[in-house]
Amino acid sequence: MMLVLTISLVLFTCAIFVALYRIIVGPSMPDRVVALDMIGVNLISLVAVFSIVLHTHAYLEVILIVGILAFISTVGIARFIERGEIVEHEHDD
Amino acid sequence: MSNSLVFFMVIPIVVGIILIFFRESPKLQSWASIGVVTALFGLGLYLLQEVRTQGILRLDFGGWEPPFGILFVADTFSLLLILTTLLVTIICLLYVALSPRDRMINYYFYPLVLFLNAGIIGSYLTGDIFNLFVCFEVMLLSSYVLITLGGNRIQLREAMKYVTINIVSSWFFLVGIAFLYGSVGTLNMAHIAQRVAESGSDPLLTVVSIVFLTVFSLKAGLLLYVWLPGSYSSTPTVTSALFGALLTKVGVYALFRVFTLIFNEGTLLPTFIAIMAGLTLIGGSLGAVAYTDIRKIAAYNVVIAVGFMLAGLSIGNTLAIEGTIFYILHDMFAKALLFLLIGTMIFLTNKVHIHEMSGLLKNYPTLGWTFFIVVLSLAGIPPFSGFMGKLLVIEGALENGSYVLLALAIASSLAVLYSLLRIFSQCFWGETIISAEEQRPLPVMRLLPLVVLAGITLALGLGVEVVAPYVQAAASLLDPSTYINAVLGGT
Amino acid sequence: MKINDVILKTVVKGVVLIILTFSIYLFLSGHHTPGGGFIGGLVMASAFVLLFLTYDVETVSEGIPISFKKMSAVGVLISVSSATAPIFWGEPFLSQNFGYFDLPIFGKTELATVTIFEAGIALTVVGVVVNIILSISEGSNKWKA
Amino acid sequence: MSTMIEWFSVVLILLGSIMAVISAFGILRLPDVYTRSHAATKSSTLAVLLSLSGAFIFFWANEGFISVRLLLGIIFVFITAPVAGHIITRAAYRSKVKLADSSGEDALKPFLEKRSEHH
Amino acid sequence: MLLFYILFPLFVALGITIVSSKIRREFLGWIAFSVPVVLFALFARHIPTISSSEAIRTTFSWIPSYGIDLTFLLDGLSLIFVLLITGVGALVILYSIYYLSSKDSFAHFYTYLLLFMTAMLGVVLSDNIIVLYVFWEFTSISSFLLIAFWFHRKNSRNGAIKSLLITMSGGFTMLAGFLMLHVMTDSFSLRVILAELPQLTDHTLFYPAMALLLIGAFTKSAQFPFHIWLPDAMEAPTPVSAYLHSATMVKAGIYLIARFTPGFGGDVYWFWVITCVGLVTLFWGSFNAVRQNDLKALLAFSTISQLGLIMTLLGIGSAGINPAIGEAKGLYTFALFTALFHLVNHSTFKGSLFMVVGIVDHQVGTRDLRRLGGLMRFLPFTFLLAMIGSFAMAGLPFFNGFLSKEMFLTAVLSIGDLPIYGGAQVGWLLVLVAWLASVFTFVYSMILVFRTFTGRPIVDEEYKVPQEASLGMLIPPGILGVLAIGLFFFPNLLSDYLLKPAVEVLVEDGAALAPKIYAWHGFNTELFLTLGIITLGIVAYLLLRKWRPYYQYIPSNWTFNTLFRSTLSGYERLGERVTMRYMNGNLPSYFLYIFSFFIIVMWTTWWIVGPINVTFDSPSSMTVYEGLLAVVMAAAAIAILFAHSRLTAILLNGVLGFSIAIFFVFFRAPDLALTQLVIEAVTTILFLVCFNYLPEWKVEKLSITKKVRNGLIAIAGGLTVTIVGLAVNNYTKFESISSFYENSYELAGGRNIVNAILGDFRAFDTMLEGLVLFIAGIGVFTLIRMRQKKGAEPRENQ
Amino acid sequence: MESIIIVLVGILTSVAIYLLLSKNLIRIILGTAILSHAVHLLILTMGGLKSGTVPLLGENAERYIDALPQALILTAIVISFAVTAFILVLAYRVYQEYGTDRMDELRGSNDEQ
Repeated sequence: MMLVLTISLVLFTCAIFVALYRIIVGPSMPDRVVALDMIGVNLISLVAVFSIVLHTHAYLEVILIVGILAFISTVGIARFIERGEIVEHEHDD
Repeated sequence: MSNSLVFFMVIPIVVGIILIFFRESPKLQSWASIGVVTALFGLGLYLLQEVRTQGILRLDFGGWEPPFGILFVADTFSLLLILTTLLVTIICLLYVALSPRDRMINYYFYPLVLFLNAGIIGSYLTGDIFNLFVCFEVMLLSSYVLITLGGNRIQLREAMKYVTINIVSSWFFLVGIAFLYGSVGTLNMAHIAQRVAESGSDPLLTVVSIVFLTVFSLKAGLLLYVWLPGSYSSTPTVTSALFGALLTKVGVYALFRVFTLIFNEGTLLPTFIAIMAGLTLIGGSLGAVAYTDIRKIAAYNVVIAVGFMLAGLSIGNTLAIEGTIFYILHDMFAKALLFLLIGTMIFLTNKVHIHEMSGLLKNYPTLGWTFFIVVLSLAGIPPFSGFMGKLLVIEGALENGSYVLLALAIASSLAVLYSLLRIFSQCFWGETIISAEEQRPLPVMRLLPLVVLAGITLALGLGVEVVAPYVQAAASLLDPSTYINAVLGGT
Repeated sequence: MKINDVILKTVVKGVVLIILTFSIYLFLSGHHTPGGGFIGGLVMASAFVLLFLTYDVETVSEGIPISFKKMSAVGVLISVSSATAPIFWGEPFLSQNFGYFDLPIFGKTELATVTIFEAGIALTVVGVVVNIILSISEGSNKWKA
Repeated sequence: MSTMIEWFSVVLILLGSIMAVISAFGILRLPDVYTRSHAATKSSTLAVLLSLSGAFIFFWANEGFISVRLLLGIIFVFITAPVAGHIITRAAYRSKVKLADSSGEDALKPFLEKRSEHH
Repeated sequence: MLLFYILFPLFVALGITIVSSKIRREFLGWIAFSVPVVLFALFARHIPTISSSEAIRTTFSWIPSYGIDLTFLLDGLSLIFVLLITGVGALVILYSIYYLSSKDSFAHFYTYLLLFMTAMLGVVLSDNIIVLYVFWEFTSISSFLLIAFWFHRKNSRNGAIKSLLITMSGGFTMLAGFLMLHVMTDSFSLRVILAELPQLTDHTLFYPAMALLLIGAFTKSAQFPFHIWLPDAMEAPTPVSAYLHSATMVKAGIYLIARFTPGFGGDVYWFWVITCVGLVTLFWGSFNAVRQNDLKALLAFSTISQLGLIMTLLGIGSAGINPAIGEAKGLYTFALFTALFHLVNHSTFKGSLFMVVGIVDHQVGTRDLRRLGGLMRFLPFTFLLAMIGSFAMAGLPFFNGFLSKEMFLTAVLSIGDLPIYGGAQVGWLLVLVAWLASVFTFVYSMILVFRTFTGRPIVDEEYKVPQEASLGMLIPPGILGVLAIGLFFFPNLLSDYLLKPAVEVLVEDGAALAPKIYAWHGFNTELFLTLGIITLGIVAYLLLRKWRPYYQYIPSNWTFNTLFRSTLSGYERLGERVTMRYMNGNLPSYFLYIFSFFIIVMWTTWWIVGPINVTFDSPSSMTVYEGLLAVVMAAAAIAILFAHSRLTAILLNGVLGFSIAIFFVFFRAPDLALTQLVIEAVTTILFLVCFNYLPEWKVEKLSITKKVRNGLIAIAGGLTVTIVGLAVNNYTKFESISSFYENSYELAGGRNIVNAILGDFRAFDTMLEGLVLFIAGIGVFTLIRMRQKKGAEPRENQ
Repeated sequence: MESIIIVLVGILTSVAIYLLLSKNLIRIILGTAILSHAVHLLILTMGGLKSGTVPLLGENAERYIDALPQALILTAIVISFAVTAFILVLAYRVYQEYGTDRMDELRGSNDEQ
């Protein structure tokens, strides 16, 4: 069982690496954001597996947090790419 | 166990926060803050007597025995510094309250000064090295905001440098704490001292102490004073006065505390400090004549003073330490006065360069004579407050045979004298160029804080005997066992 | 350019609710599991940030009429006063108490004064983080005008 | 019994990780941001769902511990991942990131142009 | 009682400042005048007591903690000085009432003058050397104010600053000397120090203390090469010059040396240094006086010269203290006695001469010799006074200067007979110098009186016809002139009552050994020398036009004046150049200094304290993914350096933050992981929000050398941290205190130890941290809200 | 593991110092951010990395990991966040006033008011 878990850990890590490659190489900004988002998602899985490996519940919060933050960051960066100004002061219309 | 120790920090914080809600009533803000600081000053006097009769006071927060909790420790040295800090603050606040209203008052000036005070006093009192870092940050954050307060674009530029350099110094501090914790496994300063002593001055700990030397040198402006002149000379009068009087002293205090209590063995560190103090004296003396901007001249005088104090530390015998304590107390008042005076001069003439002003003595005699007093006081000329400190430090240097430092100290006094006399002779003497119509009025109330400070520096010079017992008690810094016993010797 | 954000806006409403619940959970459970005032506050703040990202400042402030600056001030006040309170009954500054009580519904529950302290911290964190982001966005408007 | 379920959960996790690798492959190989985003959102979402469910089941089976947080996490990721993908792609389009040459024509473009004329 | 004497002028001065606006200005003068008169009378009352070699002492406590007490001692030596201070002071004040013009501020003038008087009295009466120093500096300050009395004149200001800088430097060195004495004897009391000093000649600090002390005295007494401040100080109003530079301030140095003679006197260096410096000053002063065209400058150099003379005498006389001197002791006591005698004489004639010059200046409007002449006709009384003064100065018979000059020559001649110091070889040279100096003295004295008062009157149209000065201005110099003559005829009166008690203070049995003064010694060497002086002097004066132009061949920029000026300007230039160079306002340079400092000091310390134990041993093992993560972090960090857009950089920074969060997960720190994640996200958002207002970054164009330099510093910095970190990691001598916190459930009711620490054990940190966050919030708010109003003056709202 | 992390800390520090030595405002700010990352890791390492279990009591462990550094880091993280927020805004205000983000153009001269 441990072996399988370790394999999946490694696989997730590989995925993260690939995403990292995307972040560094680009070429466009959205590419990077996509990759970042993917890192977030993979991280969630990674932490989940890790909790099993360590036999602890201590990291279950981390999972949700990563999810939340990945989402917020993605929204934020997307906004930035789209408009430059990410928090608007007045109504759009 | 004395809960009142924490009032020094809690009361300014609470009042500061409450004042945030009264942004629109500057009168209330000013008098409330002055009232609070004055009350704390009274408390400080009371505690000073307590310390005198009962020895070092301490307060374990949450009742956790050291070394596990955080605690405040008040010895005479820290209380003296606190009292001086409070007094200087009172006067600076009075200066603001009695001046025409400034826009920055509306931007939380008073709360920030109170927070600044809380941070400074916390640094003087805390007995925990990490808490020292946190108190530093309280002080620094307040100073970051204060330094930008005033709406002058130069302030922003200099603040940028000030903030980044301080971030780096805070980083060094954390690195130091990490190393220290990694090696001795504790954070309580007395406990650290005990363990460091046990380790028998391991080379590693000496190396770690260098990190702290870097940190506090940055904060105190010892050799690494590059951030100081620019930032101190760009801020509004009262901010410069507060900074010039109070901020570097916290670094000096930390150097004193750490290098008398914890890393007090061996000759290497005193040698380093001595070299750095010497270079600081030289650099400050060179800088003090390099500029025609009176604010810069004053700022480099701060540098010289720091060099002098640390020269005292590096000499390190009782006489020198006592002298340095005298000198620190003196310097806080005198520097506040100097910066207030310079700010007032700029306010009156709207000029900052010495060759643009002339003959102010005729227009504003009291201002001129107060300036003269501060010149003498800073140059260490009797009977003003700078004399006793200088005297004792020089004597300490003689006893120790530190002749180079002695010569530098004397030469730097001359540099102080010359650089400030240049201002006096150019700006206050000479033909009066401001005509009676152009002359800006200088109300008596505005001069009052200055005169009070001048009075203090004279009184401190003449009344050395009143302060002397406390200073002598404060010099027990040299015997760390008192401190360690007071902290770790049970409740 | 007008941007139609219907999908985002709709989803965010739900998501923010989840985040807020989660943040309160984090705050309350901090004493025994990871979490506590700071993290709870930060997560709550991030919920607000998400709101600001999706909607605009005015809409949000109409919906949540809170002055975040005052909120942070109140937060610090709460934490400092809860720290100071023990002084009045003769205990050292910052003494925290905790006890176990049998409450009607919850059964045996631990109540600790530290919760008040942490609540102050959480409020501070939320107030400050939101306040910073609001200040900046406000600044931009003035500048551009 | 519980070992069975445990093994089941572990297999779920393994599947998830394989999905993750597949999506990573997509990220690596697909030609433009739009297709990459497709790979990232769709299959990663699946990957995370699988692995989280695996973990959830594992804890349930192993310790009898029903983790609300994990459940919340699953729901959260499930809701947000597509939206995130959506807004990134839109941002990419609005900031005029080129489509891959192999994509054929840009179907949205004429429509948008028309609309902007309209305004 | 003495304390009150000393403080009396101070109180009156303060009173004058307070009431100055309400009282007529002349009246202020009379009030001030009353002070020295009263004091003179009070001190004079003590003459009988003192002349019987008793001393009057009072003590008040000031800073007993450091052994600094206000002990004052009136003995024979002090008495001469206090009488001079108060006596001449009275005359000067009287004179000044008539001298000052209506534009001058009487209140300031008399305040300064009385302050100065206090200071001088303090100097000569203090027994505690620190108190002495206090008053010593006080004289510098008050004279500074007096010299710059007309501070709207540039020359006055410069003169004042010059005198202050020189005397203060002397003062500071003297303080160091005093403190050395304290270290040696553990006492601040003069009497104790003087008593112990002769036994301490082997102490390492003995000669340093002596040297520093001498520097202090020489600067104050305008001895070569510190004399340069005195001519510039002549910018002061004439009464001030008359007071400060004839009778009081410059005599403070003399006093100090006389005072310390019993302590240091027996030493050979003391003897030669003072004697030689005195002689050089004597010669240099008189030599330069001749070339001056300004009457006051002439007097200034003559003062320098005369002070040199007194100094020489003190130097010679100091040999008398040496116990090995034996038989010859009387000879040297004679020199000391002469020094004191000439001191008094000099005060009389120089004081009167200054006042005379003041009258000329006041009545004619110029002091320039080239524009003066024939004033005898207009100012007959002044001429008379000038003649008395000058002849006394020149050492002509029937004036007191003659007596002391003769005795001086005797003393100088005796150097050759010196039994112990080996003066025989150079004795003749010293005599020659002294003799030449006397010739010059004669010449400038003649210039002073005859160039001014005889010859063709040069009265331009722009000058009014000069009139004789008012009586008030004539009386004070008149009194001094009468004294100058009176002392010639009755010198022993002075000697018995004042000089002998003073000598007794300096040398044991001094009073008994002191000579009786005779005007006529018979035809001895001294008389021939004097005759030579007069003859040669007259010839030289008559041929003045022939040889005086040769002065211009002395290069003018070789003087100490130039040295002083160039030192100051060099200091300013150096300061500017150095400071502007390294304080360039460029933040990266500042970081360069800081990190270089850190690295250098760290490595130096290593080098000194010896090796620290660095190994790569780690208590815990490493797993593959941890290793991978570390590689990821390193890669991301390095990639930031090469990022072409700021967004990439921020994302990479985000990667760093998230990776750290994962490390926190690996390293069993769930709370940290949570916080780090949220903070990282919020920070990234903050960056993005702010990026809207910041420009895209450009690729840095740095020269290769700078890149390499920065890179080296960066690598060295990282390396330093790594090495110390590794060493600390290996250092396991102490257990951490943290096992205590594992009881957190019992102690603080929390199972989460980290949270228990934050909320309970170290809640104070947490509280302050909240405050820090709060302040930052306020800061951001004010930064954005508070902006400079357009068009407002930069520093309007102070 | 510890030594690897310490080396990593060293690398981060080097990168940060290099960034601090550059002229661009944002680079400098990024430098400070990386510095704080580095020191957080360092503090954690100093307490020992995997010497026990997660510091939550009731995890039935023999030994818990040193919790004190974690608490310190938490404080440090929050403080560095506060400072970063402030300096970012400061940077943007500086840019707004001076129109440049290069520190060498923000030196200031002797004769300004």
